Amino acid sequence: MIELLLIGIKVVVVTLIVFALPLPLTYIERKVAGHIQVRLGPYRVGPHGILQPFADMVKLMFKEDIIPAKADPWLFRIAPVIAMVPAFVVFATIPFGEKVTLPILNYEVNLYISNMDTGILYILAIAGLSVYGIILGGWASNSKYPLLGGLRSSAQMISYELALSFACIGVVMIVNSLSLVDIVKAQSGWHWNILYQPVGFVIFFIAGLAEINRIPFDLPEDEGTLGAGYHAEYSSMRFAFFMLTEYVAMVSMSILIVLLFLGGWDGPAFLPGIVWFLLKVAMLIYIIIWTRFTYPRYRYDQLMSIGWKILLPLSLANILITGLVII
Amino acid sequence: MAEQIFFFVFAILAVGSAIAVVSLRNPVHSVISLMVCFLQMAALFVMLRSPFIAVVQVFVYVGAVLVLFLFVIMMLDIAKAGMERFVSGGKLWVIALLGALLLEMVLMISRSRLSAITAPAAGRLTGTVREVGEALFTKYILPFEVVSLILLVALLGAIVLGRKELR
Amino acid sequence: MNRNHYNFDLNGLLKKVFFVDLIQGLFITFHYTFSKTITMKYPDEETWIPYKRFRGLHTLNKNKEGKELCVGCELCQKSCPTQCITVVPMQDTTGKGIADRVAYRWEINLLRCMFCGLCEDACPTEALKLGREYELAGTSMQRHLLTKEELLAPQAVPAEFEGGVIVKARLGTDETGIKVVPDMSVQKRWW
Amino acid sequence: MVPLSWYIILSALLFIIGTAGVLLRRNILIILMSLELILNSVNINLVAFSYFLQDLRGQIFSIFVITIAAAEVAIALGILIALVRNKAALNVDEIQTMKG
Repeated sequence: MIELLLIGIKVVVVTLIVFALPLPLTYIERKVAGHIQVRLGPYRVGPHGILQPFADMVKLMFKEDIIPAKADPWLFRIAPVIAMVPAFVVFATIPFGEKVTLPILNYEVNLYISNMDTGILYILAIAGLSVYGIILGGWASNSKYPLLGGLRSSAQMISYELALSFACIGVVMIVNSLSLVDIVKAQSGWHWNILYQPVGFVIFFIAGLAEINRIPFDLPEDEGTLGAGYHAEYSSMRFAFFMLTEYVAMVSMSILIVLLFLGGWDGPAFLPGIVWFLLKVAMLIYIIIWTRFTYPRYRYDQLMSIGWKILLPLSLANILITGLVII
Repeated sequence: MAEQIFFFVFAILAVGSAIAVVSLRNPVHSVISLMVCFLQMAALFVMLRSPFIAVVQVFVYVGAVLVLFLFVIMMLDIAKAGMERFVSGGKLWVIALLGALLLEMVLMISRSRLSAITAPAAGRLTGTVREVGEALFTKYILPFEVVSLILLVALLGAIVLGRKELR
Repeated sequence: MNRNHYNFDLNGLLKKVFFVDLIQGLFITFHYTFSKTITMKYPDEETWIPYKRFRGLHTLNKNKEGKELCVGCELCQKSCPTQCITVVPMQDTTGKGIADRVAYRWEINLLRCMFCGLCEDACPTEALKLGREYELAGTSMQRHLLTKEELLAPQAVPAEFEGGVIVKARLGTDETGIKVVPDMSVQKRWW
Repeated sequence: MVPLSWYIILSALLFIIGTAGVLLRRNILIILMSLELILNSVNINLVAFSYFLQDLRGQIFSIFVITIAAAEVAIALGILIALVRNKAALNVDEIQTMKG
């Protein structure tokens, strides 16, 4: 009984944290963007603009919710939810650390909701579902730019999911397990997978950027050619759901990279594991934001040729070489 | 008991969405219902202690096959194809036949010895990836290779068919 | 024959493989992240004082003895392309002007004014100047119909001040609109 | 505990629905989806028997079924696109080229 209760508490806590994360992330992203472009970023709401995300949230809540007249009303309403659910469901199997003992109750708690036997496969499968929200949102809007955005993202996600999964396989071959906890345990003591799988890391990072629609691969929401892309017709909270999804996807992708390649919660002992974990994730999020404001966007044919002609053969070669080395 | 409740939830959702798949006019709505149906099936696979199959189901069917369907639907003009009248009067015998078939199947199942097979208390099989993988790569290596060959052929076929002009 | 075409560019290949150019780009943006920002914190903390040539809100000047320079000649009214200036002269012997003719009414409709500066050019006594006040937005019509008394009041930026600097400022808001009050004592150059 | 027959009945139901879709609908996309439904109903059978009889073969074969279904969809959609490009028809009754 107490186990069930504990799982319930963990689900609630993780969901709340993940729900709240986009607020600071939008602020950080805008601040970093500002400073990279020699601006200040948000400054007026609160000291150094720290209350800006709350102001944005309130604004989004009270905006009018517009459904275009020719849109498919049912799909238009359900698409943001379909987009958001997979982004949250992924966290069911993500471990944030090993065991901790609660200080007062003296009870050991696992820092994950479930340690699935099929951990990585589950995450990749669920993450693949997030494309539905984008495609359906684009299609249901019944407008040309969102439709093009949806088409682009479906082609992009199918292409890059291959490279992403193949990059994982190298890690799985080394560790001999699909469970994320096992993968992190196998990396303890500085045996980080990035040292053994540098090519896999680079492929995973690039394909991950494409998978979560970040620059330089944010073709589905290309402002220059598509006018915001698949969510061009969305407003108010439905638009906020799409934004939320993107930031949560960014967080989960950073967490995945940390777990697979950067040793998870492994680190020098003077800090607890969870702190190392959070530090690494924060660093990766910063790098993702940093790349966004450094590189220009790729053209669509370039995106496709990078995915199919470079990343996919490279990841296959990586699997081959890993297999040879292991044998 | 809890398991039965879950079974009923998943089964009713699966049957309902399956009916929606064949009865909705708009192919995009059909694809969404099919997605719901497949997800319920994945949940049933988890209940049957085979998580690997469940994940493969989500990965391959929901994550790839249905996205392909959506992609093709969006590339085609479905506006005129969507408005078809599909149960014409002449098709009533099909429904009658299918009903008879279903009745027969249910009768057979209820009168068979299936109820004698009870669920194993603590099974040998846990459905882990390790077990499935070992079986696939030792005992069933030949079918596995044949399937991979079929996939390769399908890949080539799809590329050839998808080209602009057939030479 | 140019055989350069067939040369194998090992250096370029290595650069591509190890993302040298991309990483260089990252370091450039990283450098900018911690460089000084050029944004002016405009309404809250800083404001921009324009150069002398700036054409902002009109001001009516007085001479050193405190006498009105305006002689009510109506030249500004005649020269105004949008006819936003109204001048009504009157005779005055009390000596508040430099001559015995002063403006009884001198009104301007800022909503029609386009700040072309022709009135300033037309003024024979240099009584009319276009000053450096540019925060002219307001919530009521009255704010834009300025009379002689309001224009005679000295502006926040003195006419002889060179301008072209950022000064500290404070955001003062009243019911008619937003006013940024500059503090001329603390100045810094642009950038 | 859920008895085996329930799973079998569910799979029979889904099978019948899928067959109905193939027989009643004329839209080629819906027919393809109904075929997927039929294949999946068989998968439920395989996995259910695999669990209740504690035999791995059911799971292995459902993996094969899924793989073949994916290959089939890829080919079928390729044919579909070629078909629509040449004839602009999504209704199976209008496609009679092979009839001569």
